[in-house]
Amino acid sequence: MNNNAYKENLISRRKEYPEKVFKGIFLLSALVSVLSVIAIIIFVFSKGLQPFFGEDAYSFLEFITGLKWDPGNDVYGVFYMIVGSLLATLGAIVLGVPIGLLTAVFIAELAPKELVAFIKPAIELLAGIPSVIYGAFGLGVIVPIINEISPTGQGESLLAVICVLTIMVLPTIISLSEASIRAVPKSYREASLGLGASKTQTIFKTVIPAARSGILTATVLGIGRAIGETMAVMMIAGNNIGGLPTSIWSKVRPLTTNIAMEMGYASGRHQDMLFATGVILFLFIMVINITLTKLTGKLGDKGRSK
Amino acid sequence: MSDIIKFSVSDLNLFYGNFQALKNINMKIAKEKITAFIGPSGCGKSTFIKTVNRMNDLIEGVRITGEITMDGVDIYKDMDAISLRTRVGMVFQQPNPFPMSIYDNVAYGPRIHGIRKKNVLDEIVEKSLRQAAIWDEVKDKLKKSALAVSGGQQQRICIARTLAIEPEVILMDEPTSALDPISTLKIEDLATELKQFYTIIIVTHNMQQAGRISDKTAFFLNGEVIEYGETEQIFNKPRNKKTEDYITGRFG
Amino acid sequence: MEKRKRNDRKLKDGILQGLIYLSAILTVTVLAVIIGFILYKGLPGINFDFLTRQWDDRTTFVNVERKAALTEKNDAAYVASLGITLALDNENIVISHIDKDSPVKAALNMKNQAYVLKKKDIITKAGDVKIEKMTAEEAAAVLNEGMGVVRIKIIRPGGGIVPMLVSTIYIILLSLIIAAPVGISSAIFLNEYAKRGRILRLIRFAIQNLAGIPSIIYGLFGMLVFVQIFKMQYSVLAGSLTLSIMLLPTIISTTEEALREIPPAYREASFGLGSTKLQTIRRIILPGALPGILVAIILSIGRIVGESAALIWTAGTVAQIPGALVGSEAGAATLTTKMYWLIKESADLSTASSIAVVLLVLIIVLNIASKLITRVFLTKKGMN
Amino acid sequence: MMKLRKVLVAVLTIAMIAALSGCGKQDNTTTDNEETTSSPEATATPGTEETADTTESPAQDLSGTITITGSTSVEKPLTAMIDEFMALNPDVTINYTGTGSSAGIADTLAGANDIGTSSRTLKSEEEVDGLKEVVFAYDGIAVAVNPANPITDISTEDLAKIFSGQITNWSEVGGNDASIVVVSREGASGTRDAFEELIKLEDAGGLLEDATVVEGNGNVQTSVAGNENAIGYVSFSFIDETVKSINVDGVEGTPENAKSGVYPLSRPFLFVYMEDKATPAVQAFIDFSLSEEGQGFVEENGGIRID
Repeated sequence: MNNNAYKENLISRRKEYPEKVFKGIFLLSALVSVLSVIAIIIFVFSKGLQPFFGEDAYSFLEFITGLKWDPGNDVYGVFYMIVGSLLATLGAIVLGVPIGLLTAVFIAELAPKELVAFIKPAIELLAGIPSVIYGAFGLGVIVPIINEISPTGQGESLLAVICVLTIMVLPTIISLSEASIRAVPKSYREASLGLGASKTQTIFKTVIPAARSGILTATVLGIGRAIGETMAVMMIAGNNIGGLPTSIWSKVRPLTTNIAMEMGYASGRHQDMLFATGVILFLFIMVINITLTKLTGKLGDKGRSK
Repeated sequence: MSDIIKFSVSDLNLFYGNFQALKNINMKIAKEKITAFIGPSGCGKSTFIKTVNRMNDLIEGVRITGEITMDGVDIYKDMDAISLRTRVGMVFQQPNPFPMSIYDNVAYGPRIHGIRKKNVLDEIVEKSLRQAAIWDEVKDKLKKSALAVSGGQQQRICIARTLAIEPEVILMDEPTSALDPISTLKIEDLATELKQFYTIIIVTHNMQQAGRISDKTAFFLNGEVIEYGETEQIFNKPRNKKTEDYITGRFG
Repeated sequence: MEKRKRNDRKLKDGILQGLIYLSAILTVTVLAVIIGFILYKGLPGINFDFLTRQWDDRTTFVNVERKAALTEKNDAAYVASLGITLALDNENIVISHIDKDSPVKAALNMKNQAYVLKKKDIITKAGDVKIEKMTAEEAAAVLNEGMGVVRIKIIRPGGGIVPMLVSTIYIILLSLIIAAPVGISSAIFLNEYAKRGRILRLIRFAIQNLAGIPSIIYGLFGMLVFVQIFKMQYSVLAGSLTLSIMLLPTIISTTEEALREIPPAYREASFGLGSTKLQTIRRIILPGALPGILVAIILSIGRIVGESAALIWTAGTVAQIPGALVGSEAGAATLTTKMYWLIKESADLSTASSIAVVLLVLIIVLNIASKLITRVFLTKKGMN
Repeated sequence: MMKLRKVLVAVLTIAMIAALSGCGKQDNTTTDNEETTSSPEATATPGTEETADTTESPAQDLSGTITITGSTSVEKPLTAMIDEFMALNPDVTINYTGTGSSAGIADTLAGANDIGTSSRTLKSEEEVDGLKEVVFAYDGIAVAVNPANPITDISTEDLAKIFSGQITNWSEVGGNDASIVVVSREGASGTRDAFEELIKLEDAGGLLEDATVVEGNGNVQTSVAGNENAIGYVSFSFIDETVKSINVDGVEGTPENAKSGVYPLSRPFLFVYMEDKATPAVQAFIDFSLSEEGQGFVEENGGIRID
């Protein structure tokens, strides 16, 4: 009991130093994320805002409200792209959320175990497929189908984009909704069933409302994925150089594909303008993120008050 | 009182944020004796035991005033938490062996304190397990996971793990609350064995347990020490009405 | 009345249930169609050559010392002095057989270095004679003429995905070497050290933002900063650095989840034994979180394998095994970027689909691996 | 738990080793081309017996790296030439990245490459002192329609009207009664610049806003092949049987016609480089591209020889 001497001095001194060093390392690592975000914002914004300042500045108003993108003639308008991006995202969410939610209900509430063991990995696979493959699929399957049915006789269209994006947001929506449906306490279901509600009624009147915050989060994340998708969309959007979309058969040129199409080639102001398009895209993403933070914040509050 | 004083606590207050969990504690704890803390849930006894080896430091928002000395040294001012904890070991409410082999569990402490030699470690492990009265039960499965034995055995392995760092004091925070009666008895016997060498402080819900094994008992209520004295006296002739109510079961 | 109400309800229930089943069927069908499409288009193109060859054809001149002692064979397409047999394949003269003692095994390229000829190498010129558009027999006759050293122009056919496979592995390793330590350290800081407050909120906000930024923005950033400002050119390092930032949120949040699963009792016990925070992290927390960290790494690999927008403008689309980390020889196309390039530049959906089949197999393997790790971990945990 | 951890560590280690050794192996297969072996039979010295062929004998000891960026349309003939040139001069490495004509020229002006390639003539602001341009081939731009489209001939004026949106139905140019689907290339594509210039699209009002814009020659072909009513344009060297190339102003789009100038949609393929910075290797490569041997590759790959 008396060889405590080795502890006394050795420990406190020898251990203090690496403790501090490593805490510093961990903190620095955590700050890498912060620095990265700051760096991305600074570089993308400074290059993207450049054309709107200084001599022979391009009018920002013309940029943001413009309906034509023609770099060869120094015309840069992105309004029709913003509309295209928003419509494509909206379409994907309007289709994807109900389908995804109902599939989640199926997996969580109705499907027998053996089927779940098959469907869940399938959905995980769907989530893991590279977007280029979705693009190839859109180009090889969806576009030819729309070719046949479209009044314009052309497959590359808003509709094609919506179809592919819907498929791409499904895994996100399904897995998050499923998790939140499963998190609904069993007692809710029992209470509802005990009051004479049918299983379907229980699902739609009790379970889904109880899981709604999770479903909402899934939707917001789905919006994020849809608005940011690039390569798959680029192959099937049509990417017209101007004009607002008038129907689902119209071509669109989402913000992302505008950047990706010309980035390899562009130089000078043209390149700056692509960064400016990136700035607009970034702002949209920021809005989505802040919504998400607010949403999860509220979610947390609700959890606490329970 | 011929006891040697191990700990001396004076004017100790502890706050979780705005909530005061311990109020003005003054107490002297004797060396190589068993001191029991009793009281209803939330009375502060567990909080108090954790101030003795500064485990409360790990919780955010805790503020402590007052003084605790061990062998006359202020444990908050003149000692760092790490070396304090190597001298004041702790056994927790739930048996919490690490997810490693029995051997590695017991050897964990010595290893982090820099002992690497296999034969020294072997010796410490065997000695600690013997002291914890579990050597015979596990000597053939030292390489097996510590999670694969019964709860009572796990708790004794945890005690052995504590003994392996050769502390002067062992804190036991309701060490038997998760165990069956037979395992409980074994731990109690063990505690009485160990007090020859160690100062033991035990928090317990079980009053019979306090009566059976402790030399001194403190009764906590709402963060205050209501009564502190020889166990015999507390149980047989409590001076305070609240103590009497609690001990006779009219309360809590 | 009652009955009608009940019937109404039944009808409603039926419709809703029908919708549920329909959605589930739709989801699974879509997956089946996608995979079916890829397999249908891509499987025919998958063969041994596709998996083992270089991408580009490679032209080389070699000098071969002809044998003096001839072994005659009763085959007009056999070149006795070189010990090889020729054949016509797709209008090309190819080597169909090489004798054991053939001098082409000691062929030298123009740098005087060994360039061993292989089966299926195409011969287009012998000495000054072009032997394209000849029959195998005519070509053999040309090659058999003369003595001593002959210079042959060889095309080693490409069409394989080896360079992309290697580039993909390089980028995976490089990205993880950069991102994993940073990500895991961040998670440790957030879960073990950080106190609630402004810094923590800031870090979390930043991570959430990183997770939301579309990969095309990462591509813009990487091209501007790494490729142009740091003058790395299209290179594996520029690509990996870009991806590392992109991977951080995945690694951090998955690792953090694993750290959170470690029972606080382990930490308490460890501290109670007088270990420092660092010792506790090293000996208790990290080993316990290892499966979660592995899952994080697998998820990251999945993202790297599937990424295109962030890589095309940082690592380029050249099908070569990168010879350096930065600079003009460091450009590297991964499987996915090459697949995109194929569709874009040569409208070659079949070869693109063949690459997609390889990608699908990779993704499936990764999914299974992460499943296995989680499952093993869960059953083990069930013990306590 | 214990075991699990060990297993995981083992698996991870094995995976890492496998991955590493995997790359190692790949490296070997590529580098063993370059490896020197001291085989006793390897006594032959190059060029001792076969010096007759002057065009391909590596007379000078050229070495170094040449970076080429620019037009993607030149890819096929260019990579064929690079392949041959590197085979003849093993110490020279040539890297070509297709970035588009404008970027290629800009890179040359900025000193970011050794040679820029362009598939259009230089704009006046790009003509700088010291910048040398060399035409190494001509290319025709084929007008591609779907094979199911009965149309066989179109005038440049009609092309301009179609691409500017003044003509929207095939019946106006003698085809079926169906609306025309216009497929064009992304901005900054040399092919697009050249095409628009050759049909004087600017005078007709510029590209139709609603035209489908796709990236790359390949995507144009996919779009046209996939749509009966589509019209697009691709470089001669890319055209394949999935689409139909139609006559322009009554002239068939053949290399001969383009070379003789009868075919209206032809353009030069250019090398641009800074004369004072050109290394011997750069000069040698450009000479090689203009030689009989180099021009052979131009012809083989759908391009048109300069002579």
